Amino acid sequence: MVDSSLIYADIIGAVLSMGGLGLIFSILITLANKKLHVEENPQIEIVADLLPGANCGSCGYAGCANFAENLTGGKTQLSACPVCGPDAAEKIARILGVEVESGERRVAIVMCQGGDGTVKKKADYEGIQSCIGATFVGGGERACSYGCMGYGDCVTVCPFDAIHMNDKGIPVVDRAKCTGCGNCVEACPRNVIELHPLSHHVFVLCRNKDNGKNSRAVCSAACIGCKICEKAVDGIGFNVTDNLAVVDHEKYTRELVLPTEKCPTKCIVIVGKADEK
Amino acid sequence: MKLKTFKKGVHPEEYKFLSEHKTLERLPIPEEVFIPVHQHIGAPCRPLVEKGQTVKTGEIIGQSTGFVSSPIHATISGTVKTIDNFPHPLGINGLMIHITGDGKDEWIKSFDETSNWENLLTDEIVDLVQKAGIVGLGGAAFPTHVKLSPSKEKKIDTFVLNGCECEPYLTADHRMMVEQSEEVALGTRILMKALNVSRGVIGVENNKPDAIAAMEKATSAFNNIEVIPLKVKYPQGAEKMLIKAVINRNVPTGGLPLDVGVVVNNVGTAIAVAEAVTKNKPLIERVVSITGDGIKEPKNVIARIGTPFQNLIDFCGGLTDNTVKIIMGGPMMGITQHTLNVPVIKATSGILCLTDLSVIKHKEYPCIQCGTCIGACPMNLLPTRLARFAQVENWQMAEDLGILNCVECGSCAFVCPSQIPLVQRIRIGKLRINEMKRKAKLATV
Amino acid sequence: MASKTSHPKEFLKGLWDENPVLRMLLGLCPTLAVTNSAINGFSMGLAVIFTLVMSSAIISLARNIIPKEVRIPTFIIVIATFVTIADKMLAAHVPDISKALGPFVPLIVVNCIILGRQEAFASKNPVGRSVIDALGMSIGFTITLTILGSIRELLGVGTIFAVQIMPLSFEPWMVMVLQPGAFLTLGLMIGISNWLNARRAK
Amino acid sequence: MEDTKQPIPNEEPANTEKPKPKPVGKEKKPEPQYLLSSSPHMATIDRVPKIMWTVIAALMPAVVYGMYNFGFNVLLTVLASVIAAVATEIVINKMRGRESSVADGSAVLTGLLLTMTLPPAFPKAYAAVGAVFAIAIGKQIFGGLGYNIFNPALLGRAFLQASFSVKITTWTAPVGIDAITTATPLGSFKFEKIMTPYFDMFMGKIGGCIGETSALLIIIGGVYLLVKKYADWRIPASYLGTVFILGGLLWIINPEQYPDPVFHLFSGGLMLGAFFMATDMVTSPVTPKGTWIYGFGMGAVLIIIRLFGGLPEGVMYSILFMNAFVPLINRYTRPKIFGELKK
Amino acid sequence: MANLVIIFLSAVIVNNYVLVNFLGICPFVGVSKKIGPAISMGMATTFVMTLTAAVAWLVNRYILEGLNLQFLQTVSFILVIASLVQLVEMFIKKVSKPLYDALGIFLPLITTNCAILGVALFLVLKEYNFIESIIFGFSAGVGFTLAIVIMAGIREELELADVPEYFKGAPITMIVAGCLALAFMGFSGLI
Repeated sequence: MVDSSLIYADIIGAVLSMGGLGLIFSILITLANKKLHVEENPQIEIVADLLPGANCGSCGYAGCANFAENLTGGKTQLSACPVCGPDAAEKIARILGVEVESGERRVAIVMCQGGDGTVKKKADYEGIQSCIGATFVGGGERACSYGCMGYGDCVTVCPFDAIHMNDKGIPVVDRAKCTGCGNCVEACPRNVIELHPLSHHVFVLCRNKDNGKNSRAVCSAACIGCKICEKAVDGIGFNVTDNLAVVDHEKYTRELVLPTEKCPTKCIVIVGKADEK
Repeated sequence: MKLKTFKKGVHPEEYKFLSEHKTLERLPIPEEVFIPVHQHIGAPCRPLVEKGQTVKTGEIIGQSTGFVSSPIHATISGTVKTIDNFPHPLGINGLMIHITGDGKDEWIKSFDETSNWENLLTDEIVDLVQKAGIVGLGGAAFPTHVKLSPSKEKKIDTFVLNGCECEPYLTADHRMMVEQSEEVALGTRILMKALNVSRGVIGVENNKPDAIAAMEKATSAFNNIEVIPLKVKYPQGAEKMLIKAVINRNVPTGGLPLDVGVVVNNVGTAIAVAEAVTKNKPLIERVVSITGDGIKEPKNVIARIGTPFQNLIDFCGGLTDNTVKIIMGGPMMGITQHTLNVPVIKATSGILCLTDLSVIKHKEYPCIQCGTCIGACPMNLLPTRLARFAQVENWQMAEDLGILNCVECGSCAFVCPSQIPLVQRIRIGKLRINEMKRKAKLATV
Repeated sequence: MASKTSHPKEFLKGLWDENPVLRMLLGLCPTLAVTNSAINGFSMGLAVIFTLVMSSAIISLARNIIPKEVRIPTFIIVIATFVTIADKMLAAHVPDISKALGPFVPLIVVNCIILGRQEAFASKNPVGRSVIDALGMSIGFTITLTILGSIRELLGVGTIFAVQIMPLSFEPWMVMVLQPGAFLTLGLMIGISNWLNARRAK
Repeated sequence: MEDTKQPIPNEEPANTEKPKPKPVGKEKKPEPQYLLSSSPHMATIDRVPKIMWTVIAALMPAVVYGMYNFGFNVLLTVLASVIAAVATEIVINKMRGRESSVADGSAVLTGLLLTMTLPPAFPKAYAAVGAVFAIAIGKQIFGGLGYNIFNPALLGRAFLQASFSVKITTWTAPVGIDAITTATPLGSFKFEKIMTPYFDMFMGKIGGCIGETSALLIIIGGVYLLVKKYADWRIPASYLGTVFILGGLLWIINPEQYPDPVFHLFSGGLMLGAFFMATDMVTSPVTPKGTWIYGFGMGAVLIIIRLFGGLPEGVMYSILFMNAFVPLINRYTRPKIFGELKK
Repeated sequence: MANLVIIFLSAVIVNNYVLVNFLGICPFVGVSKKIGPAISMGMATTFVMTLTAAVAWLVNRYILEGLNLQFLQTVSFILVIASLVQLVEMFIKKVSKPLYDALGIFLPLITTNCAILGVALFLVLKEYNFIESIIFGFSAGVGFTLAIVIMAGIREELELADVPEYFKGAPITMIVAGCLALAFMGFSGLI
């Protein structure tokens, strides 16, 4: 071992050299930080943290972080994100200093009941098992040219696992899980899926605009345009146009049971009444 | 001499022997016709008739609603029974004018030969073509008058007549060239005049020697029209490939034949043009090849537009029991039908009936990167990659690799040893990308 | 130590849920480099335990006096100091192992586990919690490295901690103690841990 | 191509109907249901299993010669490896809940190719270990046939080489030659500067791996594949061409130190590698330009390893090395789209 | 000259920084998802490595060896590197926004990364002179770039593959790296 004075010299040298190095660089960095500083909005990160983070893309941006950037930049509205819960929306709004637009939660509704055994099968289909793929090939196996094709594109696109095929090959929405992001609406090539506020309960689950004879020929659950529902409610809230009954959710306020029972093909259905309570 | 052709492509078994020697036969006037208002590329027609109205053969019953559109005519005389949705061969259902015939086939007027077509002005010819409702009869059904009205900046110097008929099985164009070579030559000359070009080229694949001979004979008097035999290869009938094959010009990506000074038309179109200009006769009938191993007697028939497929099939002795697939068009690009109630439309070049013996059973294997599809793609694309990127929904990469240039000729899926539905996947990709582009455009406006 | 019992989760998370190697994919360089035998992996782990616990304690103590702008350089210097101490200690007491670990002991300085814990935990939490967190993380790291080292040593040499396990007739798979063996074994371990995790979640 | 008409069992319910001509509109009888599918409606007869089994058939002359050359023992090695490969494939298919993919022949091919690169006296158990590695890590972990990046058989071989480097370089002499162990022509050149007669190398009366000794039989099998278009001719052409030219250049510079290019071509596993390993469809580039780059790269790496490296042979490493570049090659050699204008 | 070529080849292929020396694994796994960022990362790393090699050599020779303080290598190197990189980052951010977007955002990732410190420690271990040190730093960066770009190419390809769910991401990356390491073993003994 070396004698103690050398050790002290070592220690002093170490302290001095390290201290010197540290001092020089910290001065340099402090200077540089002042001179070269580029302003960035710290809000972006905070907002991105509050967003759902599902990156579903229904806001129209490339994921939540990108949306946050545009939101903070004032290029878009918070309402563009249909997934955001009220808590997060409020927090973000407070950060950004804008008002929250309160809207009722909307969920997806599949406007077709023409599953296997209900709708006629017109042909065999061979190829990619997706609705969009089948649109190129005569619309797949089901004879109805308006209704669900049953290959489940809506199921695959749902980022929240809120839509599933039932045993008849018709997608069913889990109203508790659905956030109303609208991905399934986009994905459906037949536009069978619609977004509706939770307060809407009565739906005509059919899209067939053919006349009664033709719609009956392809599907036993089709709206045949018989106008019984229209008469049952005295024309308030139910309208038959283009051989298809349409509910006017604004006007229709009567007891729900009436038209649903009268409909000869049972295509007027109460949806989600039970699970709301 | 080495025959001209384009690069890559495939050569499927032809099966033309089934009907190539069957002379054209005229189908009896059908009892009823279903005339779709939308048979062409562009805007659909607006019906001009009402339910219960009587019409005569050749009467305009649907008016075009835009420049890229084409009128439709009654193809039999009788009464309009209804205007409603019926099964359409191109899609699922479509609006059609349903006419029940009176059996008389009364024409709206007599059509005299106007022998002095050479005195007509260009615009007058184009006008006659438009009024006659002529569209490309090769299969794409692009309104012909649009092709004949190029913008002034485009200098057109060559007219190419498409006599390739590269699709297997189909023989309609072949029979027309053999039996109606004079009309084809006349139509070619009219079209050349309409376009004001001095050079005409007729491309015919080498597997139709009788057609080549007939066309050479019919055009021998005109030394500005040349018949070029081509090596048999699919898809030589695609415009871009044909232009490459006959005059060795490359149509730019996303461009049209006009961009290289060329207009291409099909032989059937030429005949229709000849009849429209010289006899003032609208397009109410076309030649259809009814072929395939599922039909008892394959034939080439002249059928009125709107005739249900069932009538044509019956005329050819009906289907065999094991027929499983009905295709409108050829086996490479044709569209399968789920019913025989669909009508013949202007684009129906053939009805192909296949039995379970000739329908391939698809068993999809994983892609083994063999690159065969790349060796087959006439557009020099990478089909396997395009399909895969479309499958994993990586639209950006798919577009970067040129998915929108795909002509959907089916060469890739034809050669694929893994039997991957490449064309269908690419179509989905194209559809989605175009949708997104449209949306992006709307968003920026 | 009183806080340890009050926060057992803080300690346990490092062993599995936030295992630095298998789940957070941190500190992969030493993980791969030194696990050609069980003892090397274990020693590396010990060095990391020492460094992480000590620096977490110091940084947690000083967390309120370090300016935000220079926190990373400060962290690094603190860490580097302890790493140097650990390095010299290893060299003094177990020179063979120190040689085998080579420059990977000084490289602990830039091990993301350590800096990551300072940034994410120690600079925001009181000393007790920080130390427990550091212990959990570094022990998780040590266990993983020891297992990885054992697997590679077993197949590559036939021993674990230099104790012959495989029958002598077993011809060792040399590749396991070479570089490819490190990558492959770690890849399979992460994959299997993913699988176990998914099963546990069910 | 008339085989497109070959009878294929059909399960379509359409046959049960009698599609008799009937007037339009009458709906009483159920209508026949036709098949809807996307175009094209024709296809060639080549299928993946057919390609795989053809490659196996093309390998057979070399395999049989290996047995003749090195004795019956070789057959057992082949069996051990093939059975291990197939068993691994089955087990992994089961584990992933996938349909069994044994019938496509790719596992058999991998097992077979692996054995062909092993020395005749290589222990069977280790051959099986190599086969398990080849299938599990070389292929299935990437998702199975078509997705692997590296040639599975060669990866298995590389694993064995790294693990049992002594056993894998112990060569036994062909049957009928009076010696127990021997060296490969490459080995004897590299370490002892002894040349082996060309005729022996061409016919295969030399030491070496089971399947690599007879250049003649490999060329026969390889040319068959090229003719059937199951292998891209550009790959062996560019690979062998690069080796010949680079080897030749170095030979011209210093004939004392470097062997002549013909020796390069017929020695070692080059022929086997060029015709059967490098041409593996899955792990070679798909673009024509890419295959040239790929072949050139392999040739260059091979010459570097053979002449400057520590190992006598580098075919395996040259192919594996270039396999890693294939995604990049594919990406940067996209052919120009028809009508695409020059930028 | 031949000496420098050997240093280069050795660092790039034979003793590849990532695949043989296990340095810079974290960015190798983290930034190899796409080719574009991988190339940027490689270039940024090469830049920083070359710079580090030069500075570390100077610090080692004139401060540490001069004062006989070699035991402070680790501390001083990391201090120097961290500060340097931060300066460079600030500089790039100010001077060129595109360059910052392409390279600059990777710089903080690189700082606290064993790849850089590894270069400094290695060049002291191997007793390179100044020029050799710079070449070594540069070649190590090239080797890193080679490995990460190959890996990015493969991983982009694997995006399309049917990799078992539990092996997606890091596990398959490790396994591919293992295969790459196997392939690179062919070069052993080259130098």
